[in-house]
Amino acid sequence: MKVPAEKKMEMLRSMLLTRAFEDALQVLCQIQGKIPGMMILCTGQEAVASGVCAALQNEDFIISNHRSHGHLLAKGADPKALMAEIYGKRTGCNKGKSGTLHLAVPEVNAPCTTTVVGGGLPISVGVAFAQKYRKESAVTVCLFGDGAADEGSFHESLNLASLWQLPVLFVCENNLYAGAQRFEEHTRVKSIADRAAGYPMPGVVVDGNDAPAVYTATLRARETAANGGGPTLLECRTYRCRGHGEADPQHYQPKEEIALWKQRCPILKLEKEMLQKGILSAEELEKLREDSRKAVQEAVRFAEESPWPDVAEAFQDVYVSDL
Amino acid sequence: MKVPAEKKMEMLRSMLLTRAFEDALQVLCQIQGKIPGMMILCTGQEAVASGVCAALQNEDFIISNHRSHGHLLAKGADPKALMAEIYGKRTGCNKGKSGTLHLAVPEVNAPCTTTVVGGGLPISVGVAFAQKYRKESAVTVCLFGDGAADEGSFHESLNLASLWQLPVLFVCENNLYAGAQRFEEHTRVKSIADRAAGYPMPGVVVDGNDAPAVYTATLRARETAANGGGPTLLECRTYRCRGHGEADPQHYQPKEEIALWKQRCPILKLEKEMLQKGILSAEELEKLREDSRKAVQEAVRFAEESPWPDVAEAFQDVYVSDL
Amino acid sequence: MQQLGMGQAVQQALREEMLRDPNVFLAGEGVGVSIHFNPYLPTHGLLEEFGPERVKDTPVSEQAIAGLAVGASVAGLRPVVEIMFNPFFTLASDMIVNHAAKLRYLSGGKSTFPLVVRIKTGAGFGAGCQHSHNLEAWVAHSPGLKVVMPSSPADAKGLLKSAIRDENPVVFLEDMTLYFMPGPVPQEEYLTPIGKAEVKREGTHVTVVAWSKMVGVALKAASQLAEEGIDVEVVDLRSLVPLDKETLLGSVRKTGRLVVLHEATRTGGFAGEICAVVMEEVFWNLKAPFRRVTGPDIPVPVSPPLERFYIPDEEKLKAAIREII
Amino acid sequence: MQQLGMGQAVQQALREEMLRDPNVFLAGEGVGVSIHFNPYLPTHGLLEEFGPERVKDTPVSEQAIAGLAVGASVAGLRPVVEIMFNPFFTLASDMIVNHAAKLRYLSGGKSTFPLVVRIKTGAGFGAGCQHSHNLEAWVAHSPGLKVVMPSSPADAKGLLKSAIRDENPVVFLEDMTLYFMPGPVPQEEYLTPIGKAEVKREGTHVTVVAWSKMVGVALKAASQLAEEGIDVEVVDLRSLVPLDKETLLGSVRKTGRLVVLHEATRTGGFAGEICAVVMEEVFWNLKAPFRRVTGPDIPVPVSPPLERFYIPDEEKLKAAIREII
Ligand SMILES: Cc1ncc(C[n+]2csc(CCOP(=O)(O)OP(=O)(O)O)c2C)c(N)n1
Ligand SMILES: Cc1ncc(C[n+]2csc(CCOP(=O)(O)OP(=O)(O)O)c2C)c(N)n1
Ligand SMILES: [Mg+2]
Ligand SMILES: [Mg+2]
Repeated sequence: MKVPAEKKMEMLRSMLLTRAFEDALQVLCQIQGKIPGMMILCTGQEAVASGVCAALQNEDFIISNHRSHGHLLAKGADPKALMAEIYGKRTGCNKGKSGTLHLAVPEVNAPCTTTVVGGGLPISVGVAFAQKYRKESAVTVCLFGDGAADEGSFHESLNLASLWQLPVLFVCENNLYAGAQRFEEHTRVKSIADRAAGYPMPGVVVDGNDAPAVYTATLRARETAANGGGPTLLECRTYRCRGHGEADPQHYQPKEEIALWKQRCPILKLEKEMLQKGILSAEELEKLREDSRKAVQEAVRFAEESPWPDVAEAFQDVYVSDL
Repeated sequence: MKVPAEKKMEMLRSMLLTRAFEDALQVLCQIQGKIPGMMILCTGQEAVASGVCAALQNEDFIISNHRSHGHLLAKGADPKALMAEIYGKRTGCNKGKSGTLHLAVPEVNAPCTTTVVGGGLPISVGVAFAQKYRKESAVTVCLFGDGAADEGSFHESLNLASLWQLPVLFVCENNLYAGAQRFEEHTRVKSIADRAAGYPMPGVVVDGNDAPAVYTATLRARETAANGGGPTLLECRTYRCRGHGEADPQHYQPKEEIALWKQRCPILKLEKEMLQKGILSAEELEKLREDSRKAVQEAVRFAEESPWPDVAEAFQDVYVSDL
Repeated sequence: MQQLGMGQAVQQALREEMLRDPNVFLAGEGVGVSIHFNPYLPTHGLLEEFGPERVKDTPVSEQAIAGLAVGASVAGLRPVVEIMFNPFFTLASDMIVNHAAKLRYLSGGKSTFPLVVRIKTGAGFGAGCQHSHNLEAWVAHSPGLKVVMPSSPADAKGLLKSAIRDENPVVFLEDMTLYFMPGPVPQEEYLTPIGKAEVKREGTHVTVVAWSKMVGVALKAASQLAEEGIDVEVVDLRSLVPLDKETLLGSVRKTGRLVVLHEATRTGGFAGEICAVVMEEVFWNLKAPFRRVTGPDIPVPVSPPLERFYIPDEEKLKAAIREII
Repeated sequence: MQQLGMGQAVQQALREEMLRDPNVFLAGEGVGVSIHFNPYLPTHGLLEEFGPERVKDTPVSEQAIAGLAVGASVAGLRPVVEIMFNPFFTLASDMIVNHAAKLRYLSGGKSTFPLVVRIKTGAGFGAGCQHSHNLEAWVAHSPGLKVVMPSSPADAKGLLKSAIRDENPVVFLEDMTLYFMPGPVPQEEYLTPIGKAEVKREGTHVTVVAWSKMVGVALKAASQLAEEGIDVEVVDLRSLVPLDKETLLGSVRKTGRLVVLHEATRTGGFAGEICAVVMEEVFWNLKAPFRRVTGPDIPVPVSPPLERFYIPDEEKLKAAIREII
């Protein structure tokens, strides 16, 4: 399938934005007291989020996990509101209650993000159920890691989605690590996609560092799902270039492995391809990079200048109206 | 593989005992106030328990579920202690605390039974872990239903057992129903054994109404497991001839289906084969039946004559020594 | 007035709400085709009436059932899902406690999760501790959830209808024994507000606080004690969260004495919460120490004499009341 | 005496028990190779010392981890498994509450389940409510389990060693903040019995009952109040089940006043149990209403000012004490 140039441009733009956003976070989270909590980045995995979201319609939903920055930015979330939330500021997309780990952006149909590993799977099935119930043509995408594919929730979710032929795409971002465990240390299955046979549903493996390939595979699975053909399990093979979180010294990740995968950077790959095909000029690329840097600078400024929430606000939003 | 005549005799004997035991329960549980709780029978499925247990060594463990009578009798449990427990008497194998649903018989290496669907799977992995840890040659068998294969615990257990190559046999008793749901109403997978690919481990399907076939398949899987070859998922195809429990009017089970499977009775099948092969005479068969009836009568008498527990006993056995 | 068991009352509530709002659907193990064929049970007949699109039998997968509710509710539907027996709440508890309850807060109030989880609860049917284990105290200790435990068919209907219309996740616990105890249920449409306790019986000497099946026990004990001249006030909480402190405290302010009655095991049970709240607020009115009458700290045993012993009854309650009068 | 953080103390306990008893093994997510490389953490270095047969890194599968402990323990081993953060207890709760806790009873006392489930708990690291949610009250409401929550490195070591040797399933909750607060730990072998509270500070005006990290808060408040002439007794429960009623009641009998302090959310928290027990038994000695100082009934928020507000501190405790003095 030929991927349109404007789609490639869209993917490149969102990958660049994510990379710039997280490059900033990498630095910021080192500064004592600036950003609360863990800092979990998707550096090197951007093609998954960008490829997937480029294949989606606005009305499609995504349910994300702890490694969500790329997913949400690719779906169109406002970097300012995200950054302010990561800082814990009142202007954050979740008023400082969620921080980086459970960013919810209903405006772009990412109504909730869960950091409970595997927790997104049953929820995505529920969202897809609502879509089918209302006879919509929209679909739901659940993004989760290879580690999450070992949780019981994975199994229950895929079985139910298959049974009811729900319009959901299970996108496993296999970055070869779950915490400190290498993929082959947490399961003997050669590929997460092999598990599709157990439900059954189509199981597809794609190069997760190749945004257009992810886009194409997602588009196909989306088509199937939106037309009543049921769910697909799509495994995107990629690599976690940084630690599980920024506090992780990566002592268990071979240096050569990291170096190898850095060469396979999904952004460089797409840039190169677009430059070669002549659908992107060096100047345009520089402009894109500059745009994303600017957007991130603005987001950081916004977050820095935003006020902290007042302690009374801690009591708000537990219930729809206070008890 | 040729199944020795004495093994066939052993299986026939345990199937007859189970059938007689449950035929008695079928009647007893109708009598108001005689037996507490639900009454869940395995009538028609006896070949699974008998075939599996005939292939086991005494030191092997089994972990059973809510439909456990056949499993435990085949493993050698004392029918008197079981019957008294089912009545809720002090002389029951669990002093009246468990009743029919969670019969534990450590004497025959069935240290616990759980009625939480799927609950036995992670526990069996733990038992098998202990066996491997101590470098024993024994194995653990987990018996569970087709419905249990949809629980998250199934997935987590098979993955862990495969990862660590534990000596455990996952025996799925696929009786085509999970509660009121037909097999194809609770999953689209054609065979539970297909799920083996997802871990991966060998997945085997066998005629669950053919005791020698179950025996042979179990023996093979046991051999593999005991020799460090890891777990097997063994699906025994059978049929739930009675309701989920005795209070179930089976309104959703087609009459013809029940009739058809009654003709496939595993006991009649083995009897016929043994009679034809001349390894069993009509008189011997009559004697076997008589023996099992007598054992059950004795068990019922024992249960009837046994005392109720005293209320003070309710406080015992929560902790090893009282708090 | 119609006389219904609580199962039938729940059934009516479900039927009326499904007729009213096409976004309401049911899901759970055996909510459509059940291993029982019994019109007294809550979802009997609803599959036939509303069809398989709205009455969804699920696989045995509690996490998926609860997750279905979380996802469907945030996407705009009004799921009413069933967890078959209270101990299996454990299997759904990550979805209910870490997700249904918290995701609204985590969204800064942007997302809503209007869902109901119905759970069958209560000992007394000889099934043992893996089927009988009252865990309302767990749910009540989970901010973000409402917790409803009706004591009568009429309340069950009115409260469930309110729960279905509530914008928040509600856990609705039905004691199975009540399915088979008929009571009057108004024919006309009504809602019972969540968060209002009911004084079931006025009295002056002692306040007994109870909920669910235990309200009946309290009323029985109260009328027996009346003959001895002990005048018991019985407060039915109806919901643990929100807790109607006004009614609760008002009653104890008046009587100066408190006994809390629940079936759940004692240690860590919700009676502790009631005692603490009352102690904090009305200490100076108190005339005697509190008493708790609860299930003992043991798993529910199967043997009939032991199970009977486990469930608090009017004798135990009367003894406790007499201790502090 | 050696000065250790609580993580190091736990590490010593694990090491000593593993050396003593070959049946002890560890399992959990990252107990061997961890995403942290930090000697202050509880299982650091144990994989290197005892090898992969006895220090088992598991997949992200909490049900399997807890089930592993149940099965291995009934088969004669002494598993010590870890659930990474308290909210994930939900995912293991069926195995722990319906199985580890009940299967002994269901066997009529024939089978034993000598296992330890270590759980990291406590807010204060900005990770939000899906990582921070103190659920000790759930565990304490589950008959069959023991529940230990140490407040100091020395206690953590002695209590964990006792837990590992206990024939019953023990849930052992470690507040992560304590990992980084050094305290003295005896060099020589010792066991701290489970079920004995400790009076950390004697006082005459009011009893403050606390456990885990909150004991430190209580002691700080106590020494500050001493300057105002308020003499606070601080009781560290150490274990919630068994509950050392003798020490607890003895203290309140003496002081006549009680404040319970915990980090968990208020409604349904274990403070209620303490209040109820004391109220039932020493009512006639009481001089004032009780107070509870707890986390508010909200999920733990991430934003630093909100999270700080969530965690009870000495100011809140002192205010509560002053209210009733
Ligand atoms: C239920 C649960 N268990 C454990 C954790 C701790 N944890 C956070 S991320 C993670 C690893 C997840 O690996 P994977 O799913 O492959 O995602 P990745 O981090 O590689 O993107 C773990 C164990 C958690 N958040 N939730
Ligand atoms: C976790 C859990 N959910 C629901 C139930 C109620 N229940 C008991 S048996 C059963 C059906 C199990 O079907 P299957 O595993 O196929 O076993 P079978 O009864 O056919 O032998 C259900 C839903 C339960 N006991 N445990
Ligand atoms: Mg991963
Ligand atoms: Mg079945």
